[in-house]
This record gives sequence, C-alpha cells and structure tokens, in this order.
Amino acid sequence: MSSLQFDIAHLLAGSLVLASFMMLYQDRLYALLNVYALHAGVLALSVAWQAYVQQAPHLYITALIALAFKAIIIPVALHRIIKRLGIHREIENVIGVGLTMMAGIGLVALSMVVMLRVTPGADALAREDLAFALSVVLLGLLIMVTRRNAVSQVVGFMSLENGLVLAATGAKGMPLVVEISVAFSVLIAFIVIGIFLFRIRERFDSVDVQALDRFRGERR
Amino acid sequence: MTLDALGAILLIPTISAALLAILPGYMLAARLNIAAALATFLTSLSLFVIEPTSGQYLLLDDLNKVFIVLTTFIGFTTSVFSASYIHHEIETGRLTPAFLRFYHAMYQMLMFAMNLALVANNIGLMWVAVEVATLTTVLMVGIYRTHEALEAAWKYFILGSVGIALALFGTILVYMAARPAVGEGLDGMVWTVLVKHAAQFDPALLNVAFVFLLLGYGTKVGLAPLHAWLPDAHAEGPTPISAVLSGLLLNVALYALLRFKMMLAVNSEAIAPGPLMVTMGLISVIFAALMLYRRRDIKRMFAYSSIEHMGIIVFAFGMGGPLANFAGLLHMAMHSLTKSAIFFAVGHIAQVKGTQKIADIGGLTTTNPVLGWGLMLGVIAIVGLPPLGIFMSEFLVVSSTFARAPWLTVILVLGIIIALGGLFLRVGVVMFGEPKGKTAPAEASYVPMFTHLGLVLMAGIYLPPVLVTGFQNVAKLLG
Amino acid sequence: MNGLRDILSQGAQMSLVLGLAPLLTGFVRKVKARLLRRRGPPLLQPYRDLVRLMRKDVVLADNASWLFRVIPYLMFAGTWVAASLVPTFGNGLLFSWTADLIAITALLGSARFFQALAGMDVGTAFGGIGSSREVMIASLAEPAMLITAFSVAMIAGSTQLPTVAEFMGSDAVGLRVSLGMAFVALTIVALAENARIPVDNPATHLELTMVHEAMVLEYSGRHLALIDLSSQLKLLLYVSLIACVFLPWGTATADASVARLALGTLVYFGKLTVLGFLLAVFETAIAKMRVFRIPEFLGAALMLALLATLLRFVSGSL
Amino acid sequence: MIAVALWSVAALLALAPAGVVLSTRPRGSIILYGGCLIATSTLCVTALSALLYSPQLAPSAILPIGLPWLGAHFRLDALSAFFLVVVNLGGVAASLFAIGYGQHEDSPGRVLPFYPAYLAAMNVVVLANDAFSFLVAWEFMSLTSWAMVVSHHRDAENVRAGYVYLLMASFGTLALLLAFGLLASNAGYDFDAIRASHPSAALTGTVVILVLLGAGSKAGLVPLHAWLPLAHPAAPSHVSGLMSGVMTKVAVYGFVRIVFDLVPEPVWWWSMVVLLVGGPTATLGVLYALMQRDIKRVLAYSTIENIGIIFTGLGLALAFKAEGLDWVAALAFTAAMMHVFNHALFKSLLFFGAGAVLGATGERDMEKLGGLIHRMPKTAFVMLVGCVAISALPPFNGFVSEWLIFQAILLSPQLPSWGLKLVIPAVGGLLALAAAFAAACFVKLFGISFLGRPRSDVAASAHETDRFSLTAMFALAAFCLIAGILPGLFIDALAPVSKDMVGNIMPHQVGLQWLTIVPIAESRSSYNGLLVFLFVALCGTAAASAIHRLASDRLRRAPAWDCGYPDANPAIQYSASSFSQPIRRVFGSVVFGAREIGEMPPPSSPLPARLQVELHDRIWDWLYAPIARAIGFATERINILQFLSIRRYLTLVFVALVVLLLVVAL
Repeated sequence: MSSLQFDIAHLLAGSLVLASFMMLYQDRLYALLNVYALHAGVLALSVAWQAYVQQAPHLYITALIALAFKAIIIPVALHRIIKRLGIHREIENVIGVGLTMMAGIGLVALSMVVMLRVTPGADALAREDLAFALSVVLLGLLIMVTRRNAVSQVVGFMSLENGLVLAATGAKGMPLVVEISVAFSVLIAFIVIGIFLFRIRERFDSVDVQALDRFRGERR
Repeated sequence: MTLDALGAILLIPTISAALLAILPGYMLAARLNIAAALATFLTSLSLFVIEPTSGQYLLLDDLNKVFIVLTTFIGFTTSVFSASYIHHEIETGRLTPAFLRFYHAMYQMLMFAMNLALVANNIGLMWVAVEVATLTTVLMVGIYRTHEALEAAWKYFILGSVGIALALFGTILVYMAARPAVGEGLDGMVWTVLVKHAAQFDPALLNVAFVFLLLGYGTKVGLAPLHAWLPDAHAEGPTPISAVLSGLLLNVALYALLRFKMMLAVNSEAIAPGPLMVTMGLISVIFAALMLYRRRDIKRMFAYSSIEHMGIIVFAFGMGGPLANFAGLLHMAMHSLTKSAIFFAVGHIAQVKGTQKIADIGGLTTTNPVLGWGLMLGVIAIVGLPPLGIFMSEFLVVSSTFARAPWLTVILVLGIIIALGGLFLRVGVVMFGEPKGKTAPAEASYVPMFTHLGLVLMAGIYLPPVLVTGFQNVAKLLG
Repeated sequence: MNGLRDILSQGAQMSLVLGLAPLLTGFVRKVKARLLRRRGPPLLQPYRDLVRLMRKDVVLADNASWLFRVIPYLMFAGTWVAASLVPTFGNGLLFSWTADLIAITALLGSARFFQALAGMDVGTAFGGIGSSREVMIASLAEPAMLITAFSVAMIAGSTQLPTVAEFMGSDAVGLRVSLGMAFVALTIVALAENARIPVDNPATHLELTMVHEAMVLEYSGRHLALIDLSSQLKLLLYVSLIACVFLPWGTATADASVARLALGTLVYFGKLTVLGFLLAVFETAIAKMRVFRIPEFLGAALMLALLATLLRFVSGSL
Repeated sequence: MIAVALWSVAALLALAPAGVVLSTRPRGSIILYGGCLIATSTLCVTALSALLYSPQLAPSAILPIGLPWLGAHFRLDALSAFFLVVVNLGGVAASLFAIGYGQHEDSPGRVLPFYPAYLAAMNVVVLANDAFSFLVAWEFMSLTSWAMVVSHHRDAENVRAGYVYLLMASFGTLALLLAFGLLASNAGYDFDAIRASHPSAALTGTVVILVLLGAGSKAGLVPLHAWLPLAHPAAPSHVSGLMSGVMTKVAVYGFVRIVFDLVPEPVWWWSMVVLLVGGPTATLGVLYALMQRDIKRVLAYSTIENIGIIFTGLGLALAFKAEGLDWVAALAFTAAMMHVFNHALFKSLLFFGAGAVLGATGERDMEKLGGLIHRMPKTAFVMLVGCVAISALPPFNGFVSEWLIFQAILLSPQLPSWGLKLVIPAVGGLLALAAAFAAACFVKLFGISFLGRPRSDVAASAHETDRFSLTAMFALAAFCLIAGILPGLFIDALAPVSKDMVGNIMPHQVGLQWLTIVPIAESRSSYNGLLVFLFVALCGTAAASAIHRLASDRLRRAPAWDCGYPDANPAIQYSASSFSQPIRRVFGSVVFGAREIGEMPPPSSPLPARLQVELHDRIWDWLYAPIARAIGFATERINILQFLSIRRYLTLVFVALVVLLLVVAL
C-alpha cells in the first residue's frame, strides 16, 4: 500500500491511543463519556479507512456499528442512567492521575517493546496497528483497575474492547471480524443493562448500596 | 455441510433449547431435557464407531473425541440429577416454573456451546463458543436472585468478559502470526491448517499470543490469580450448574488452552509454554489448598478443590513428556467425573439439611448413610486415594516429574497433602460425630452419583485400551 | 562313662550352689556383726531359718491368686538354674552352653519380673511401693549389667562364661582400663540386685525405706523360705560371677582329674570368703542412701559400663 | 501357588461388599469373619509351603489391571512368602478372635465391609511386584484401616485420631511415591526392571532417606510416630491387633523390599541413619508406654518400641552388608525378621487380651481395673504369657530375637568404620534400656489391671470372655512358647530370606545337639531355650513336690497383713500412674517435661490433697504443633483473598498480564 494510506492508518490508530490517554485523566463522568464517544468515533474512522484500504466492504458494517452503537447510543444511554440513578458525577481514582499517566506511558512503552520484537515478516501496518491496539487494551484495563466508579469501569472495558476491534480490523483479511464486533456489542449491552437492572451506583463489588458490606457467604 | 454426528451433537441441543424455551410445565421440561441430553450422548457415542470427516469448521480427533463423549455423558447424568434437584426446589419454592423454563433452555444452550467449543476446528469459532458458554452460565448462576447469587453472577460476568477479551486478542495475534505462512482468509483460523504450518510462524508473535490466551482461557479454567469468580459462582448457583461448571466448563477452557499449546509445541523457536503453565499451576495448587482450611460453605470448599485440581493438571501439561501429559488428560477426565459426583451428593445434602454451612451439617453417615458414604467416597477419590482414578493420574504426574524437577514436584506434593488435610478436616465434621441439622430422609436420585464414582473406581483399576491409545497419541502431540 | 561323669559334675555344681548359698549369707552376716563388735548369729543360722519356715503353715492373704502361690517356685527355679550355670569350681560343664551371660541376666530378670508381680497381687499399698521401686532400680541395673556383659564379651570375644573365664585366665588380657570400669560397674549392679546397702537394707522393716522386703511382705511359710533361698542363691551367683570373670585363676576344666576338681573347689571357697568379707566390710563402711539417690548411683554404673565398651576400642586398638 | 494366593485375595475382596449386606444380618459378622478365617488360612498355608519347600522358585504373575501399559505384577519370593505368613497368621488369629469378639460390636456396618478389604490390601502389598500396585495396596491399606479407626465416630477423639492417621499415612505414601519416582526415572515401574537398573549413589541415597520417611511413618519410627498411639487404640480391638501386630510389619516389609532388594549395594552411612533412628525409637517408645494408663495405648507405644528394635536389627544388617561381612549381616537380618514374627504374635495376643478386658468391663483405663485374674483367669493367663514374652524374658520368643540382635551388636568391633564402631554399642545400650523398661512397663500393665483388688464395679463384675477369643489367644500364646524354645526351626526357615536379601545365611541350626542355637560358633555364644525351659520346669516342680512331701503343704487363708494396717478401700492400692512415678521422677523431666503439681491443704482443713501430673510429648510440641501453627497462620493470611472487591481481583489479572508480558518481552 502507499505510504500515504499507511500514514493515515497510523495517524488514526495513534489518535486512538491518545484518546485513551485523555480518558485516563478525566475526572468527571460526563467528560469521560464524551471522550469515550470521541474514542469510538476515531475507531469508526480507522475501521472505515481499513475497509477502504483492504477493499473489504464488510468492515464498513463494523465501522457503522462502532459509530452508531458505541459513539452514540451507549454514551447517551449512560448519560441517562447516570441521571436516573443519581450517580456521583466525579470519579474517584485509586491512585493520583499523575501516577496513572506514568503507568499508562509505561504500558504503552511495554506494548511497543513487545510488538516491535516481532519480525517485520508481518507487514508494517499490522505491527504498528497491533502495537497501538495492545496499548489501547492495556490502557483500558488500567482505567478499569484505577477507577472506583462503576460507570467509568464500564467505559474502561469498552475502550479496551475498541482496542480489540482495532486489532481485528488491522489484521488483514481476518474472518468473522463483523461477527465478533457484533458479539462484543451484545456483551457491552448486557453490561450496561446489568448496571441499570442491578442499580449499581458505586462499584461492581455489590449489587446495591445496602449490600455494600454484606458478607460474601463466608464471613462468620 | 452434511449432517453427521458432529452436526447432530450441536443440532440436538439447539432445537431442544428452542423447544424448552416455549414449553410450559417443568416436569415435562425436565424429562425433555433428559431425553435431549441422552440423545446427544448416544450420538456422541457413535463417534467411536463411524468417524465423520473433519471439515473447515468442525473436526474430530483423539483429543476431543474423549472429551465430547465425557461432556455429553456428564451433561446427561447431570440432567437426570437436575430433574430430582429442581423438583425439590419447586417444592421449597426457591424457583418458580417461569425461571425453570429459562433454566432448561439455558442448560441446553450451555450443552450446545460446550460441544461447539469442543468440535470447533476454527479458533474464532471456539472463542465464540466459550463466550456463549460463559454468558449462559452467568445467567444461570444468578438464577436464585439472592444478593449473593446476583453478586456472584456479576463478578463472574465482569471477570469473564475481561477474560474473553484477552482470549480474543490472543486469537487475533495467532491469526496475525499465521497469516504470512498460510495466507489470508479463513485458513488463517482453521486449527488443523495452523498446526500444520505452525513451524514457520513468527515465534515472538506466538509468544505474546500465548500469554493472552493463557490469561484469557486461564480465567475460565480458574487458575489463581484469575480464579476469583469461580468459588462464588459454584457456591451461589444451582448445584447442577456447579456440577457442570466444575465438571465440564473448566475442562472446555483447558481444552482450548491445550489446542494452542500443541501449536506452540510444533514451533521450535517459540518459548516453551511449560514454565508459565507450571508456575501458574503450582500457584493455584498451593493457593487453593490453603484456602480449603477456612471454608464454611461446603460448595465453595469443593469449588476451591476444583481450582487445586486444575492447578495439578496445568502443572502436568506444563512439565510435558508422554507420561505427564497422559496423566494430565486422565486427571481431567477423572476430575470431571468425581467432582460432578461430589456436587450431586452435596446438592442433595444441602437440600436435606436445608443449609450449605458446614458447621450446621454433622453426622451424615448416621442420618443419611447412602448420601454420606457417597460423598465420603467422592472425597476419598478427589484427594487422590486409591483405588480410584485420580490416584493413578497423581501417581503418574508425581513419579514422572520428580526426577526431572525435584523441587517443583515437592511443592506440588506439599500442595496435594495440604489439600488433603484441609478437605478431611472439614469433611470429617460433616460425616462423623453426633448428627446435626435436619435428619429427614433424602428423596434423591443416587444413580448419577454412583455411576460416576463407579466409573472412577473402574478407571483406577482398569483403563479401557481405547481410552489409553487415544490419550497416548494426544500425549505425543502435546510434546 | 564320660557322659555320666559330666552329668555328675553338673549335678555336683547344682547341689553345691544350693548348699553354699545360705552359708555365704550367714558368713556375711557374721562378719558384719563382728565388725560391729557383736557376736552375731551362728554361721548356720540361715539354714535353721529356712527349715523352720518350711515347716510352718502358709498364711495366704484372702484375695491372693494362684499366681501368688506359683511365683516362689518360679523365682527359686529360675535363680537356681541361673546360679548353677555360672562356673564355680570347674569350667565347661555339661550344660554350661545352655545359657550365656546375657541369658543368665535375662533369667534373673524373669525372676524379678515375677517377684514384682507378686508384690502387686494382694493389692496392698506396701506391695505396690516395693514393686514400683524394684522395677525402677531394675530398669537401671539390668542395662548396666547387660552393657558390662557387652564390654566383657567384646574383650573376650564371647558371651560364654567358660570361654570368658579361660580368656581372662590366659595372659592375653593384660591390665585394661575398661576391665577396671566393668568391674566397678558389675559390683554396683551386684549390690543393687541383691538389695544390699547402700541401695536397700535386707535387715530393715522400716516401711518407707524397704524395697525388696516390701514386695515379699505378704509371704509366709515355705513360700517365704523359697524366696529367701533364691535371694541367697542370687547373692552367691553374683559373687561367683565376679569371681569367675575377674579372678578366674584356679578353676578346673571339665575333663580335669578329680583331685584337680577338688582343688578348684577349694580355690572357689577361698574366693567366696574373700569377696564375702569385702562385701561385709563395704556394707558396714557405707550408709544406706535415699531411694531417689539410687538412680544416680546406678546411672554411674551405666555410664561406667558404656565407657568400658567404648574405651575397649581405644585399648583394643593399642 | 501364586494363583492360589491371588484367588484367596480376590475372595477377601469379594467379601468386602458382602460385608455391607451381612452387617445388617444378626449373625452376619460370624459368617464374614469365618470367610476371612478360611481365606487367610489358605493364604497362610500357601505362603508357608512356598517358604519351606520352594523358596527359590519365586513364581510371578501379571494381571491386565493397574497401569494400562504395565499391568499388575505379582511375585512370591522368599521375602514375600515370609511376610505373607506373618500377615495371615495375624489375620487368622484376628478373624478367629473376632468371630466371638465381633458380636458385641455396636455398629458392625462400619467395620465388616472394611475388614476383609484391609486384609486383602496387606496381602497385596506383600505380593506386589511393581510400584503402582504396591502403592495402591499400601494406601488402600491405610484407607481401610482409617475407616475402622473412625468406626466409633461419636467420640470426637477417634475422629481426630483418624484425621491425624490419614494425614500421616498419605505423607508416607507420597514419600514412597517420590522414592519410586526416582527409581523409575531410569527403569520404569516394574520391580524386576528396577532391580536390573544401576542408579547412581546419590540417587539411591535420596531414595533410602525417602523410604525411611515413608515406611518409617507407617511403622511408627520416632519422630513420625505421633499418629500411632492415637489411631491403634481407637479401632476395634481385633483391628488394633492387626494394625499393631501386622500392618507395622508390612511397613517393615516395604523398607526391606526397597532398601535391601531394589536398590543395589548399600553404603555404610545408610545404616548409621537407620541405627540412629531405631535405637532412640526403641527407648522413647517404651518410656512413653510406661507413662500411659490406657491399656491399648500402652500396647500401641510398646509397638513403637518393638519397631525400633526391628529397625535397629535392619540397620545392623545394612552396616555389615555394606562392609562385606555378610555372615554377620545374615545374623542381624535373621534376628530382625524373627522379631518381626515374634512381635506379630505377642502384640496381637496382647491386643486381643485388652479387647477381652474391654468387652468384659467396658474399660480401657487401668485405674478402673484390677483383680481380673480372679474373674477372667484364662484371659489373665494368656495375657501373662504375652507380657513375659514381650518383656524379652526367657524361655519365650521375645528373648530369642533380642538375644540374636545383641549377638550381632557384639560383632560390631569387626567393622572398619569408626563411626559405626562407636555408635553400635551405644545403640546396644539403648536396646538394653528398652528391654528393662519393657519389663517394668508390662509388670505395670499386668499387675495393675489383673492383680490386686478391683478398683471399680465393672471390674468387680467382669466375666470370662467367649470360646473363640480364648482359642485364638491360647493358640498365639502357644506359638510364643514354641518359638521361644525351638528357635532353630524358625532360623532355618528364614535362611532363604536372608540369602536373598543379604546374600548369606546363618549356620544351619536344626540337628545341633539338644536343639541349641549357635549364631556363629559354639565357643562364642549359644542359647538353648528348650533346656532352660526344662530345667526351670523341673527344678520348680521338684522343689514343690519335695517341700510338700518333706516339709508341709498346709495353707490358711487370712486377711492381708500389710504391716499391720490393711485398708479395705481398694483405692489404697498403687495405681498405674503412682506405679510409674519413680521412673517418671528419674527420666520424666527430661523426656516428657513432666511436671507434678501437688496441693497439700493445711492439716486442719478437710480438703483432700491433690497431685496432678502433666506430661508432654516433646516431639509433638516441637515438630507437629509448629507445622500446624504455620498452616493456620498461612490460611488466616491468605483467606483475605476470598473477600476482595472485583476491582482488586481485576488488578490481580492486570498485574499477571503485565508480568507475563514483561517475561515475554525481556
């Protein structure tokens, strides 16, 4: 492929990582949701670009899903839920943002190291893509483990999953990509519905506030 | 794809799931459930007679043949057990018919998913199957709608999803690694093709891929420190599901892991997966063994023992070598049979005594001799005492690895004996001494439990050659 | 002919020890009395006592069992056999190989075993005291005895008393430190085993100090006579044991001429006199010790004996 | 021949499920024990003929069970034959005893099914010729006996005993498993292959240590003995007899089979280890026994003592074998084997006697017994025989084997290595101590529980036990005497065994004049139990008749004299603990950390004076308790992981991922 195509793909993937970083230092829920919408948008763009580059029309569907479902529906739904359940607007971090950012940078470096050891046999785009995708995944996990707040944890998971889709689309000619992205959307829908059903205000740990300090079937 | 036995064992559960979803009346549903499971089991038995040809999507080889039969068999016995179990649940009103309809449908869905995971020849398909299995079990774990149940389900759900995500990433990496060698498109995910060309794959990519797969599927296997969902899911869900979880789902996940290990075994430059697996296995064994001591909930205790055994198995495969691999496979089979039998017994006991708290159960061998001694036999089997099957596998694991890696094996042995201490410490309270709790006679179906235990006993004394040859072939492939 | 002679000499040996035992006791008593400036009982008093006791009725405690009545005979027989197996005037008698030093010790052990049982049979407090103290003493004295036997046997290369005696008689021995220790140990054991001062006082009937007497408190008549006789035999046994191991000179061999045998007998009498005298002197010179000092006393014997066996290598390797 | 053996074992195994049914029938126990009696006697006869007439034949068989590619190998060589005799002699006696004794078993369902399986397991251990069958049978033996240990499960003590027992048993099995793992690493699991292989010295050294751990924990070597005095008394008495008299011997068999047979030429330091374990085991075991007041516990501890003696003998055999003095090795080994046989006899006898007492009075505590010789004369008689025999007193069998071991010890100067030269006499001293203590211990056991006056109503109203039990006990007693006065026969019978194991035999005994036994040379040492017995008997009877004829045979009954102040109250008698008080004073503070707390009220006050004694099993305090504490601590700490929040669990996953990625990346 031409270098231009490559650069654009590269740019998009890179900006996805950037978006992850932005999510990492948000401390307001709404802002976080907006950034996530942006994240999903960028993903949709890069997927679409991959579809165009690889002449793989089915990828457009994935892109569409990403755009419609993740960039629009989910954030809106979450906005609603937050309002409905009256969840705190600010996010409690476990460790300070600064430290989190440092950790994030470390993770990105790690993923680069891991991926660049791969022999250039696999074409450059794939390698770059994978490197970025891996860092997005790791950052997503980092968000999940550094936020005490249920919704932000969900958002972290969704960004992680974006990374997966990025990787999947980056893998040229990979079958079942669409199915997988659909399956994942279903999964996420489940989670969101779960949050709504189980009235999860604060954390994953317990299904409602009263149950926060219930014993887990084991305390004496 | 023409409908052969492989297709059938996928089709029967799907159809019956659909039927059960619409069918009112739980008695009938339970019967249909049994019938469907039986049909699946019989079809799977036919695999030994006529071997269907493996296609791009489905395959049959020595590795999965035995496990398909095992899975369908335990699926069948568990459905029998579940019939008498839910009967009691309805009477005590813990479940409503509406939930039961859902329950039965989900049960067949789960069967379908696990069979698919076993026969899938496409790593993508396998991944989807495992995800479906997870989701269905999540729904069933939460079925009692108590705080603990919902929480357990939720925990399972979240950790499981992360696991799924990691596994998918690993799968993608495998595809990436394979693409240069086998070209783009579907072939890049067909397992048989992959394993044929695995020698030329990029080792570095494979390594990263294996890390993700190990963690992803390892979460399902319940290896420490990824185990967190397992004990609660076992403890809070309905007992038939605990039986299926311990007996089958863990195996299926482990099976998926094995498939990839075979791939790595072919590729010489790739890091040996051994050390990673051995480490995680030992951690799981020691951790679970120590966790056994402070348990108060009998189902949760046996869940931890499942973790321990998964650790032993992963250790065996990690050490590799024909004997250890053989032992690992044997241990998988034996553990499924034994552990599900134990959960059958525990389920009935919990119903008779009306509690799962160990402290409130006592003197079982006096009040309910059959149940009591049944569970006793199960526990004797699970801690690896002769003449039952697990003793044989543990004998092979330890004796074949000690000369190679003395200290590792000593750690394993320590874990085994600590676990034995923990289990008997608790079970002694349940079995002996003055009777405690309700002493109603159990209206239980003993057949499944004793069938399993009988099989385990037989395996401990005499292994049928067909099993042996199959396992030995696989053991060679596993390297 | 020869066989007959052997049997005769063996029989002579048995009757000799049986006949001499009370005399030795009487002799020791006499000497002790003299040392204390008393006239003391006549030499033959023990015989008189025995005969008198024999004639008396047996007064048996109500709940005494059959065992209680059998034990005196068992004790007597065991001790007598043991005593007659120790070479006295002659070596290598017909049956001398029946039991070696270890077996002799064990025979005495069984005698004591039954004696201790007898002490507990009637179910009185004193019997219990006696038995429990007796087994405590024995549990130290017997090992000391055995280990002494070991050291002697390791030096002589045999546990057969005749062989030992021959070896000791020969000049292959030389003076060895381990032998000296063994001798001291054996003496201490002998004192303890025969309930002599300082371990026990055969003359006392002070309840709290007696050991041996407490055990036989319930015995009377012929039973008591047998028990006394067997303890006298025991004393004779130990004396002649010490004699044959540590003063082995002058004992005749089995196939020696009658005159030689007679000489051997005389020599033997001589040894008995000397050792008996020494015993009496020792007993008058020393005081009885508290019961719980005894273990230390015997422990010393044990240590000495063990040291003797170990030092044997040192001197042996010289 | 081996076919007969295997069929009888199969019959026993078949009896096990039958036991479940029979336990519900009224006279079921009789049928079951009768069946066991037949099967074991068949085995016994088979093994005996194998040992006496065709020891070098060593027939073998392979069954298509067990490890699929290996099959189950069985072999009946001289060693197996000898131990089969021991096992099944015990089995016959126990079954016969149990025909009577088993009838007042309150929960037969918990004993009957396991008893035949237990017998079968012990037989299979002795017959097995490959690692897998050996270990299966070995652990199955522990399992079935465990089931019978917890048969009286309402007593929490028994359940605890069973727990400790099973734990230690599995520890032993795993140790053996590791040993076999080493041996199998270059030869496979078949014993013949292992024999043929030539492993390195370091490897065999490790194997010997592991085997000492494994077999030793089953046999009850100090410090691995802790379970034994708990478990053996807890089982029904005939099973206790089997466990103490026979199963410990099976453990000895395991040790001999591996260390003398499977691994090549020994190294001298092995024997050092064995001796340094065996001697102290003997002395400590009997010291503990001396301090107990529960009859069956006394017997259990004395088992530890005898195991110590046996292992000392084996250690000597190893030493002499390693230094090439195989004729002495033969002596020591034969002595050890004879002691195996003898101990099986009298320990079973004593446990049966204890069982009879338990059945008659319901008491195991000596302090509640007394005077039984009047109410159970026959039992008392056989118990007396057993006590004399186990105290190693002539003319019974216990003395012969100890005498032989002493003879072997006396040959230690011949050894080149100085370590052994100095250690062996010391060990001999320990054995001598042990023998003396044993005498004291059994004077106490018999004197307190059978002599004197009854200390409780149950003891006063006891009654003689049943025919079958008496038959069994009298048979064993007779064997004790025969083995004591005709040891030559047994020594010669053991010749093929020692030929196989140490490569040489003791001089041929039968046919020497007067049936004397002469271990090395007449001039060195000889013993003639027969003559000693005859002499004692003759002198005794002669004296008796002479006195009765010449002097007087009159006899009056009167109240006890007791220095003038007899007391009617039986409590005045010496009790078990007061009897052992002097020895406790001497050794207790060192060995048990014994403390006597006495409270003497002032002269005026009516309060009774009290004395209570604290004994500690130092080994338990120093070895087992710390382990238990460590486990408790670890579990406490790690248990937190059950209560984390999902986020923390996710963190675990995350950390694991990062770590693994780092591993791969670097």
